[in-house]
Parts: sequence; C-alpha cells; structure tokens
Amino acid sequence: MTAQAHEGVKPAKKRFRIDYHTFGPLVALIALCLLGLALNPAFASEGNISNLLTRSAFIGIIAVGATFVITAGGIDLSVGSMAAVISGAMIIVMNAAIETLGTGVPTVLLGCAASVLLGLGAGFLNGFMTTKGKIEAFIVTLGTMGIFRSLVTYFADGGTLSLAFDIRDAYRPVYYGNLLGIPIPVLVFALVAVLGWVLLNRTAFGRYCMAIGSNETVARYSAIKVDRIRTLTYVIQGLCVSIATIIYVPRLGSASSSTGVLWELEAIAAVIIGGTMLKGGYGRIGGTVIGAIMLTTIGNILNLTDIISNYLNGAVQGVIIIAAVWLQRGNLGHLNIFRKARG
Amino acid sequence: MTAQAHEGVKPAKKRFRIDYHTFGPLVALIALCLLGLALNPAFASEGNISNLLTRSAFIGIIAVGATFVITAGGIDLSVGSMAAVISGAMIIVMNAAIETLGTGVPTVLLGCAASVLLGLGAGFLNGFMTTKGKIEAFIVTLGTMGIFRSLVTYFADGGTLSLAFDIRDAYRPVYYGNLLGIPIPVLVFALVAVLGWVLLNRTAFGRYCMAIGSNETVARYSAIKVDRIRTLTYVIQGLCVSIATIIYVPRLGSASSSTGVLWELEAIAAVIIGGTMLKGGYGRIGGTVIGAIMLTTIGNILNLTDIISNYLNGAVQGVIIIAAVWLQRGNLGHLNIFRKARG
Amino acid sequence: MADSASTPHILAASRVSKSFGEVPVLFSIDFDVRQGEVHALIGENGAGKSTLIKILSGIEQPTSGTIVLDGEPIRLPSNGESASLGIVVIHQELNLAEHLTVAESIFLGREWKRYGFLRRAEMQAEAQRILDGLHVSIDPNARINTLSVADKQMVEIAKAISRDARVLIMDEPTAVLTSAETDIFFEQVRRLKAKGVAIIFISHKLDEVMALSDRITVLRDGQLIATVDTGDLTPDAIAEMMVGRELSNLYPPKNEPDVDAPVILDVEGLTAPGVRGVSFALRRGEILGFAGLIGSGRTAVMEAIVGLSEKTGGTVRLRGEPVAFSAIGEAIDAGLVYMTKDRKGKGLLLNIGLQRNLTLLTLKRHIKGGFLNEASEVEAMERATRRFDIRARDASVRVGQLSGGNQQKLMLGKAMESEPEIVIIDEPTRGIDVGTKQQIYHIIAALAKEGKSIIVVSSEMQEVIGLSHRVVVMRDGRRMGTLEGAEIKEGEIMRYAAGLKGEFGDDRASA
Amino acid sequence: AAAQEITIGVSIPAATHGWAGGLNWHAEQAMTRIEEANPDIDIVLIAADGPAQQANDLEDLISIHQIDALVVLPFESEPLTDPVRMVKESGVFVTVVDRGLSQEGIEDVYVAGNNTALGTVSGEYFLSRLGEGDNIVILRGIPTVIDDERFNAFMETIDGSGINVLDNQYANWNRDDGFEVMQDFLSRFPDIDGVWAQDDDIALGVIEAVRQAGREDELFIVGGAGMKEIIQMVMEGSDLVPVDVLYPPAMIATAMDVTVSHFTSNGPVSGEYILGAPLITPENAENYYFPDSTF
Ligand SMILES: Nc1ncnc2c1ncn2[C@@H]1O[C@H](COP(=O)(O)OP(=O)(O)OP(=O)(O)O)[C@@H](O)[C@H]1O
Ligand SMILES: Nc1ncnc2c1ncn2[C@@H]1O[C@H](COP(=O)(O)OP(=O)(O)OP(=O)(O)O)[C@@H](O)[C@H]1O
Ligand SMILES: [Mg+2]
Ligand SMILES: [Mg+2]
Repeated sequence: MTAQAHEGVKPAKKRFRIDYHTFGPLVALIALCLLGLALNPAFASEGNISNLLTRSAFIGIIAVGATFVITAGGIDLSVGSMAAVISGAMIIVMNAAIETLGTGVPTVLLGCAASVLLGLGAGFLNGFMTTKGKIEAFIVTLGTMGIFRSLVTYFADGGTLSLAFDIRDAYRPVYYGNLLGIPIPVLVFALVAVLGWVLLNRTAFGRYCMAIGSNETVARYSAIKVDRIRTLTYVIQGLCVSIATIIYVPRLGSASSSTGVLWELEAIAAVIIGGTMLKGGYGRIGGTVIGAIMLTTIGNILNLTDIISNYLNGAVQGVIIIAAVWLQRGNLGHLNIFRKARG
Repeated sequence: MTAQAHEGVKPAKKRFRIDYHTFGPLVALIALCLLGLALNPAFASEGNISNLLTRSAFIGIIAVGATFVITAGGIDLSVGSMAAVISGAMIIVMNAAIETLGTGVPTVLLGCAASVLLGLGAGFLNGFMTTKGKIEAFIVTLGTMGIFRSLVTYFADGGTLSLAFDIRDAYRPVYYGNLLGIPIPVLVFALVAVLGWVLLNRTAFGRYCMAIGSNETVARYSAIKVDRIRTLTYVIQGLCVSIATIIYVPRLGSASSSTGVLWELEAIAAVIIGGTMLKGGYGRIGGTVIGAIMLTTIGNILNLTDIISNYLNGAVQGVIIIAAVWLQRGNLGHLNIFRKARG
Repeated sequence: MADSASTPHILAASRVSKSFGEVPVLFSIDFDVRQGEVHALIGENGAGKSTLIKILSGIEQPTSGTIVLDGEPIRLPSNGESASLGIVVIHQELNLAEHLTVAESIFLGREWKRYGFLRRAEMQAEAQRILDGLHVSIDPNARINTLSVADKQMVEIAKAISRDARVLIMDEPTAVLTSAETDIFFEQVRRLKAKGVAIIFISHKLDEVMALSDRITVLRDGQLIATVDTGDLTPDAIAEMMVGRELSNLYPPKNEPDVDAPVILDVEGLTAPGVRGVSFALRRGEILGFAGLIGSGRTAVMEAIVGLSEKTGGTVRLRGEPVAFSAIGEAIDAGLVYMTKDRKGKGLLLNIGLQRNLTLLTLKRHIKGGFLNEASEVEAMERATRRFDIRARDASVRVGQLSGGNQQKLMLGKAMESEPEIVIIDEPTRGIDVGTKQQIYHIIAALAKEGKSIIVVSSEMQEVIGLSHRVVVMRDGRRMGTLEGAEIKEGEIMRYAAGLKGEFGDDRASA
Repeated sequence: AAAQEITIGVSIPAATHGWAGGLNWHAEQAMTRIEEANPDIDIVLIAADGPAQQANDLEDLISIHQIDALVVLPFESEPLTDPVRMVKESGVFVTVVDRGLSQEGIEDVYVAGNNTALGTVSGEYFLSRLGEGDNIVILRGIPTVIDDERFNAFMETIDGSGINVLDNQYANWNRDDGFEVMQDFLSRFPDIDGVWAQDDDIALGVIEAVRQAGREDELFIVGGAGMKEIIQMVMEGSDLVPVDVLYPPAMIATAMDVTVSHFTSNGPVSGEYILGAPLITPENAENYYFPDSTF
C-alpha cells in the first residue's frame, strides 16, 4: 500500500504554479521584442523603450481595473468613453479654477480630485445598474459608453476642450517628467499594478472577486456580498480610468469626442492576452501588465519599419496578437488548464 | 409505500414561460414605437416603417448568426470588418467579370457566389483558430477584425471600391425592389430569421449549440463533437454576414474601410437585448430579431426629432437601450430565471 | 443470480493502472462484468472507483493495461462515444447542462429526428414515459436549473436507463435519493438485469450493495483487495475489507437529551417559498433530525432560516431574540452555519484548490493587518485535513478533480471552520464511505456534547434515526410531526412522511 | 548622391473615411515620386487611428527614425499641439497641413485647406439658389473642430436670408449614415429644397436616398471635397448635384513638396500656403477631375 494516498493534503507547490501562468505572456512579449530588434536596432534605444513603457501606462492602468471586473465575471465597455468624459470634465474644472486658484499646483490638484470623484461615480453607476438594476453588464456599459461619449461631445460643443496653456506648465511634468530617470507615468503604472496585484491576490476582496466570477451561487452561499463586491470592481475600474486620465491629460492637453475611442477593446484585449479568463473566476494582474505592454509594442514595431504598406497595419497587428496568444497558450501546454477550467 | 415519492413538482406552466421571454423585448419595442409616434407622427408612415425594417435587415441578419455563436459560448467581433472585406471582394469580382459575363444577372450571381464562399471561409477561419488553435474567441476575432479591415483598405488603396455603374441596374432591385409591397431585404431578413429559428430550436444542431454553451464537458460526454459544432456556428455567422453583404452592396454600390464599423457591437447588442445570454447556453432568435429592429428604431427616432441636441444623440441612445432592457428584464420579473441560470 | 462461471464477461479491465501526472491512483486492477449481473464496486473515498469506471467507459485512458470488450482488446473512444458501443454511464458528478430541459437532457446526443428535424413531441412523450416508469413527477419541459439535486439525479438515471445499454455503469446513483426512490430505482435495475444488461454499481451504502449485487469488488488506495460473491460475506466483513481495519459501532452512543436545556433556536410559523408554516425548537446540545421525502421542503426551511431565501412570514428567534437574516453572512456572524447539500452547484468552487475553498466562508479570520495570512490558511487546511481525513495530492489540486467523498469532507470542513453554535447540515454524509461516515457521526455527537446544537437534514433514514434526539418529519412544506425517543423508528417516520399520519391530513391524497 | 541622407517623416490620419483615403493615396503617390527624384531623401509615412496614436507616432519618428523634417496632418489640432512642439524642439523642420495647431509659431510651414471657406462658399451657393421660405437640411460630419468651422461658417453666411434650416444631424462623413439620415429627413419633411451634405461621401448616400424616394426633381445636393464620382456628376451637368466645393486631399502632396524644397531649393520656403475652397461648376469641373485617384 502506498504511503502517498494517506498523506493527506500537502501545501500547494507554489513556485511551480506561478511560473506556469506568468511565463506564457512573458515569452510572447520577449519574442515580440526580438522581432522589434531584428527590424530596427533603434527599438532597443533607451528613448524608445521609455516611450513604449510610458505609452502602455494608459491602457495598462485601465486594464488593471478591467482585470477586476472581468475576474468577477463582468465586463466594462465604457472605459474609453469614461476616460474621454473625465478628461473633459477635468479640463473644464481646471480652466474654471484658474481665476480663483491660479495656474499652479492647487488647480492641478483640484482637477485630479475631480477626476477621481468622477471615476468613482461613473464606476459606481455601472456597478449599481448591473447589480441592483439586474441588467447585463454588456448592455449597461454599452449604454454608458454612448452616454459618456455624448457628454464629452456636448461639453465640447462638438469640438475640443483644451486645457488653458497657463496651467500646462504646472501639469506637464506629470506626463513628461521623470523620477530617477523613470518617467512618471511608468512609475504610476507600476504602482497601480503592484497595488492591484496585492488587492487581487493578498486580500479577501480579491479572493471574493475570483469566487464570484467562478460561481456566483457558491459565492452567495459562502456569505459573500456578491452585489457589493461586484459593484466595487466597477468602482475600482472607474478609479483606474481616472488615474489613467490624470496622466493622459497633460500629454495632449485636450479632450474631444475622439478621445479614448476603442480603449475598451484594447484594455480587454490586454487582460485576456495576460491570461485572465473572459468568463471570470481567474485573474492575473501580472499577465495584464504584460498584455498592455505587448499591445503597445505591436504598435511601436509597426512604426519601426516601412516595409509594410500602411494599409496593412491592422492586419499585421491582428496576426501578431493571434500569434502571440497562440504561442503562449498552445506552445507551453498552458491550454489544458484553460480548457478544463472552462468545461 | 406511495408511488408518488416525489412531491411538490408541479407541471411547468408552459404558456406562461414562453410569454415570459418573447414578451419582454416585444413590450420594450412597442414602448419605443409609441415614443416615436408621440415625437413625430411621420414615424408610422408606411415609408418610414419600410425604411426602418429594411435598415434593420443588415444588423438583423448578422445578429441571427451571432445568436448561434453566442449561444454556443463564443463571440465574434470580426463581423463588421468581415462585411466590409466581403463587400469589397464582391465589387472587385463583379467589376472584373463585366468583360466576360456582361452587365447582367450572371455577373451579379457570380458576385453573390463569391460572397457566400468568402463568408463561409472567413467563418471557418475564425472557428478553426478558436477550436483547433485553442485561442480564446475574443482574441481570434479581435485579430481577424483587424485583418479583415486592413484587407479592405488595402484592396481599396485606402479609398473606396465602387461597383461599376453598368451592373448596378441589374443588382439594384435586391435592395430597392420589393415583392408584394415588402422590400426584398425585409423578406430576406424574415427568411433568415425563420431558418435560424428552425435550426436553433428544431434541429439537433441547435440543441448541441445550447448544450455546448451551457456546459462543454457535458456536451463532450454526450458524444457531441464540440469542436465541429462550435466551428459550424462561426461558419453560420460567416454565411449570415455574406447574406447581409449581398443585400448591402446594391444599396450604395461601394465598400471602404468605413463600411461596417461597429456592426459587431450592434449585432451583439441586438442578441443580448433579445434575451440571449452572453455566457452561452441559451439563445433566442425571435428576441434577436426584435433586438435588431429596436436598435434601428432608436436611431430612426433620433432622426425624427430635433428636440434633443445633436451632441446628445449617443446619450439618448444609451439611455434607451438600458431602459429598454431594464423594462423587459426587471419589470417582467424575468431576471430571476436569468440569475439562477447564471449561478 | 447469474452463473458466474459460465457467462462470459462483456467488459473487463486487465492489469489496468492509472496515474494523473506523477500521482498513481490505480495499480494493476483486474475487473470484469458479465451479462445479467450486478457487480458492485466499493471502497473508501478516493480509492479509485470513479477513476476505474471512467477508464471502463473511455473517458479516461489507462496509463497501462488493457480494456477488453466481448473478448477483444479495445481502445475505447473518449468523448462519451462509447455509448454507441453500449457502455452507458451515470457519473458521480451530475452531468447535465443547466440550461436544457429535462427531455432535452435525456435525449442529448441521440436525438430522434425525422428529415433532420427533431421529433420533439415524441421525445417529450417518451421522456414522460421514462419518468413515469421511475414514478417521479418531473415535468419533461422543466429546465434542469430549476430542479433539486435529487430530481437531477433522477433525470440522470432516466437518461441512462433509457439508452440501449449492454453495460450500465452507475457511480453512486443513490447518494442523493431517499430509500423510497432507491427502491423504485432498484426495480428498474433488476428489470434491466433480467434483460441481460451487465451492471456496475458503486455505492457507499452497504445494505444497498448487499441487496442488489451478485459480486463485489473492493478497492483500497488504488489496489484491488478482492472480488467476492455477495452471498459469501457479511456487510461488516466487507466494510472491514474496505477500510482495512475493524469497524466499531457506526453510530456513537446517544447521550440523554437534556430536556431542561435552553431553547437556542425557536422557529414559529415560518413561511417562505416551499415552506408552509413550519414551527420547531432546537435546544442547546441537541441533535434535531429532519426527515421527509424529496422535495418535502426541508432544505427550503433551512435556507429561509439562514437568509438564503426570503421569509414571507413567521418568526425565528435565536437565543430568545427575534432575528431576520437577510444574507447568510449575518447568520454566520450570529453563530449559525448552514452546509448545503449541493456541493457542486452551491458548495464548492470546482476550478480552484482545496485551501481557498476551505477558507472562503471564513476568510475574515485569515486576515492580518488587512492582508490575507497564508500561513493561517495553511494551518486551517491542516486542521481540516486531520479532522475530516481529507485526502488529496496537495492543497492546490482543483476541487473538481477530488473524489466525491473528499469534496463532501472539504465542505464539512468549510462549514465547521466558522466554529458555530448552531450547525445545520444538509445531507452530511452524501457519498462518504463507511469509515469516514463513522468519523463524521462521532464528530457530530461530540459537537452536541460540547453544547452545540445541530440540525441534520438527511434522506438517509438510518442516519436520522441513529443520530437524532428528536426528529421533525416534513411533507409538502409542512411539519407533519416531531418524534421523540422510542417513536423514532423507520416505519413511524415513513407514515408521517407519506402523509398517512400527522398534524395535517393528506390533503393531496387524491392528487 | 554625395549629400547625406535626409529623412522626412509624414504623419497622417489613417484611411478611415473617403477623404482620408484620398489623403493616404496622394501621400503614397508623392512619396514614390519624391523618393525617385531625390535618391538622398528617405520618406517615412505613418498613418494613425487617432490623436493619441498619432502622438505616439511622432515620438517614434524622432526616437527611431531620427527625422530631419516632419509633415504632419494632425488628427485634431488641440491634442497634437504639444507633441508637435516636442518634435519642433528636437530641431526638426515642421510642416503642418490642414488643421492648424492651437498655438502659433510652432511650425515652419503651414499648408492649409480652408474649412471656413468651404462653409462660406457652400453657403454662398445656397444663397444664390434659394431665398426666403425655402427649406434645407444639413448633414454634418463627426463632431470635431473641422465640422464646427464648416458648419458655423455656413450658418453665418445664410443668416438673415430667410432660408429655413429644417434640421441638422451628424452623418459621420460616412455613406451609410448619410443614406439613413437622409431617408429619415425625407420621411419627416415633405418639402426640402436643398441639402448641404458638406462632404462627398455623405452626399453619395444622400443621392441614393433621394433617388429611392423619387424626389430628385424637388431638391439639389451640395457636398464637399472633390471626390471624382461627384465631380463627374457636376461635369455632366447634373441637376441633383449641380456643384461641389473643393477641399483637396492632394494638399498633402503640396506640403511634402514644399518640405522637400526646404532641403533642395535655395529660396526660403517657410510661411503659409493657403489653398482655396473654389466652387466646382460644370464649367471648371474638368480641372479637378482625376479619374485615377481613389478619391
Ligand atoms: N483528473 C484528475 N486529476 C488528478 N487527480 C485526480 C483526477 N481525477 C481523480 N483524481 C484523484 O484520483 C484519486 C481517486 O479518485 P476517484 O474519484 O476515483 O475516487 P473514488 O473511489 O471514486 O472516491 P469517492 O468514493 O469519494 O467518489 C483521488 O485521489 C483523486 O483526487
Ligand atoms: N425559492 C423557491 N421558490 C419556489 N419554490 C421553492 C423554492 N425553494 C424551494 N422550493 C420548492 O419547495 C419544495 C421543497 O424543496 P426542498 O429542496 O426544500 O425539499 P427537500 O425536502 O430539501 O428535498 P430534497 O431532498 O430534494 O432537497 C420543492 O417543491 C421546491 O421546488
Ligand atoms: Mg467517486
Ligand atoms: Mg433538501
């Protein structure tokens, strides 16, 4: 008789498990970088790498929020429009505050405060309608997507809202500045990612998100306040959008109806590429970060060379996304886990 | 011992249950029509109703296909781009065939044949990569969405592909003609919907779609060829896109990179509004048809009145979509069923 | 009884071994089943029974060894296609798609068609006929997600016996059934057996095994212990073979109920969906049994008490204070825990590991400084493993891969983690082997002795009788009566449960 | 060529609608032509899907391609002002096309179409055809500054004329939307005398809707841009589409040529090059007709 069967339950083999999942997206990202390097050595220049990371901060921060929503079994299509309307509102607030608060840091802080408040509010709205209104998340956020985008068009009177040039100087460093050589947006992204990781993996809240996404009934029977947790995921998403907006506004200094178009697709794609399951129950912040960087890198690589007709950019992008995911899923035998988990 | 060991299970009230599901979307649609009528009596004019139904035919036909994909637990984001690239290819084929086949019906038929072949092929591609490549449907179709849209831009050299004017006369009736007073696109839409309904509800295939969407493992244990059925749903989606394209091309006789933008979102929205569950397992063609008509009606109503600022069109649209779904879900106590089914 | 020597076997496993990854679970097993016999397969939880029948039906492939069908070695097709070879399985895990209807589920994968179209009316009628044959009143048009666990099991049974089976394999089909349903089910099994169907039957209920089977094979820890003719052994001997040690009395001795103990839970006139005016009281240190037929409303009472479903009337008093829990979390904070009977649908998250399932209900206890304290979770896991003898490769194994009995133990562990005053256990030993059952009974008795109060909802009559100080019998959402002391006897309970006796006359006798 | 290689970056919006498609086509044509004529000039052409991506592209042109000159047609003025300024600050010669930046003095050369003029010229044509009590409908583009400039200029021009604007709706510079919006206008308003579609893509949709309703004889349509199909109709003397207003996507080629001449010519090239928005009539249509163009 084997001893094995009677040994009871050993603690999980931790190290092995972590490697498995984070490895896939990482390998794909590395492959992509090698491709970039092969196409143009300038890819690896410090300037380019720093540009690339800075850019991925927007989508990355939003995608961290989306990881929570998707893990808990929801979806948020409104993030791009939300970013647009929050940018717009920030600009209006800051422009209006110049007279009283001047063109310095206080005005900028006021704008940021407005951004956070609006993000939390918009997220709560999505969450509330989904949980209490009992309307499918897809429909709710499709609706708010239209509403938010319309609002920014309305605020901008069909045109563009632009930040008064006097404030820009005080605000510019948030995007263009850097600390110890690392651009501020990258630092913020890293911070958000770390906090998100801790929240998802080291707190009860994160555990609850996974439980709800995995099986709502079991979660309810396990004394989890399903509606509250789910609403909170949308609130977190809103907060992430507002943080992304805060570092976005100083870059372009304006907001219009074309701000943030299709960011929702990019954010969701980053999440899925990172290994989180669209059906919920399983989320990985680390993967999401890599997914976001990967998407930005694809865009960057297309700019490295002009051997491909501009018209085919989208095609190359599509092929790379599919190939990257195939590489990480199929090649690493990763998929078995996914398929079973889904069954 | 009593034979009647089981207690308490009353025979389901069948009529009630059927009403439940089809009724909800229908009530919302009727409410919407009343709103339209109140805003402008021209809403009910024969011309407007016929325009409205004709328009909803594109999205409607595509949404019928999407119902299969979603019921079987998948998603297809590529349909809009697929429609664009198929339109483009049809135009190229027909323009090229003029020399050999002339400007009559044979050329049009050739174009249609090309459309169907491409639709089936594109659908198969999506299905194959999803099932055999084991890549998430979201990623695969996000990829092909980019690829298809790029291809049409490439074919059109960034511009617009236009159908030769000589052929248009032979082809125009497919969009502008009518039979017994009913526009051809509406007839085609009705036919596709009826066939789709039969396929989903009256054949083993439809049942397998639901079984797969509901629980893939169960389906597999029941000797259902999961991959094959799932691939077939994408093929059906492709076929529906090609049919929609066939009636779309004669409308304006052109295709460009802006053709079919966001149709995927509209199609999915129509499906969900109609009561199909995004997570799969439960599909309703009837609801989808109503959902498609509802979406078109919202756009139509906005064009019939100018009491709302143009800038706010999107907001009104969003509010109506959410309200309509809330009305049909919340008010009719519909949701309990959904919540349970999801748990 | 089939003549074991002369009848050739239809399906056999020869020196079959199986490992999942590195972990071996079956070691060189020989097993066969003959035409017209019932071959019982028994063993402790995790012994490998389910794994063996998965191999015999093609769902898993053996790591080594061969499967022989009709004397020929064969590689069984996976994906359930072996049904077309006449091998039909009722899996231990419920295998129904929640969105389909009963009739659709029964015919899934082998629909009747004409010109490519489904013959829906005929399939429905046939489904109705099959269900009638099982004496169950389940609507063929009901969706699976509206059925109770027991009804789902009956649908599974209907699905299996309606197929043209040569070999019918059943993995704990009776775990969720009451003895009444079991009897009807056995009738059907005997009918099939008479038709020459070879039947493999897995159960932890040894009386059923003794009553139904011709031969018994015992597995322990993946090893074949013995295959014997049923008549040659007593149940006790079999049980000992299973667990590898001598079993003392299954039920612990009942301590005398203390009639003066304070009433800790007092339910009066409770009405809720499925519940019609139920009253009862639970004293400190008492084990209160709830008996009744399937669908009699026992679960509905408990779910209403803990706030899982909405109360429409009546009062619940906890230690004399009226309470109205609106969510189960409040009940838990008040020291009242409820363990569901639907472990797959409501109890456990199948796609994550043991440890996270165990602590899900009581996660707040594992927080230190706002963060989860993994060490404390590990400790809890070790505690539960010891207490409930949970066996799994390691704590990260997905719960869906655990043997059924170990899932049940894990669920018990999860509920008990909250250290409740009052424990409501719905079907505590569903799918659990005798050895562990004994442990669980002793745990329950010990809890009562400590002064905790326990409600045991069970469809296993013996369990209710063996454990409870008092027994509430329900029928059709009502309390028919409360039995005490010597009244607690099978016949008496049945009379109340069937409506032949009790506070409410059988108002549906004519129905 | 002995001279050191000169890299010119060209950043334009992707071909998401007809006019932008024409833009891409002309840019590509000009690139081929210029590179053939000047072996020491290398042109990098990048198309962006949106303002944010265009800002990314500008960064990449600097950090990867190390351009010497930039020709940029900003997706939108406001958001690209700062990114273009960054380019300028890195010492690159900058040519801005069509949509001016929101701060002055950044660019070296400004080559512009004239959106205000497009609105004014269109409005003047309506004044010449219609008067007190006549009804028109307007189909607008995408809510942006460009659309705003055109629309406001048009409204100012017809102000006080008694021409009655029944309604205006966005048609997103898209044929399908043009078709549907016009269908709805037609079922809503029994009397329409003129349609200002503002853009030729929209106009094509409008034409089909009007034909379907059989109301070709009661109204006329004015588009804008100079799409070859529309110009052909004007040339043929159509009553439905009597004129068009030019807003040529070929301006990108002008800008590229001007930029190249900064390196090749010995004369000064900085300053403003404003292209007009002439009215295309049957008389002059031939001059604006390029059958080979995609637009
Ligand atoms: N897919 C799998 N992957 C890994 N281990 C598995 C898998 N399936 C089963 N096991 C392990 O194999 C062992 C035997 O499980 P099996 O389900 O056959 O037991 P069983 O005899 O049916 O027990 P029970 O009476 O509790 O149902 C268990 O330790 C289980 O954890
Ligand atoms: N939320 C509810 N709404 C309506 N009816 C309900 C609800 N919950 C339970 N019922 C009905 O109440 C009756 C009692 O069901 P319950 O599950 O409580 O029975 P049970 O005695 O526990 O039997 P089982 O052994 O099947 O669990 C059933 O007919 C069930 O359909
Ligand atoms: Mg088992
Ligand atoms: Mg029960």
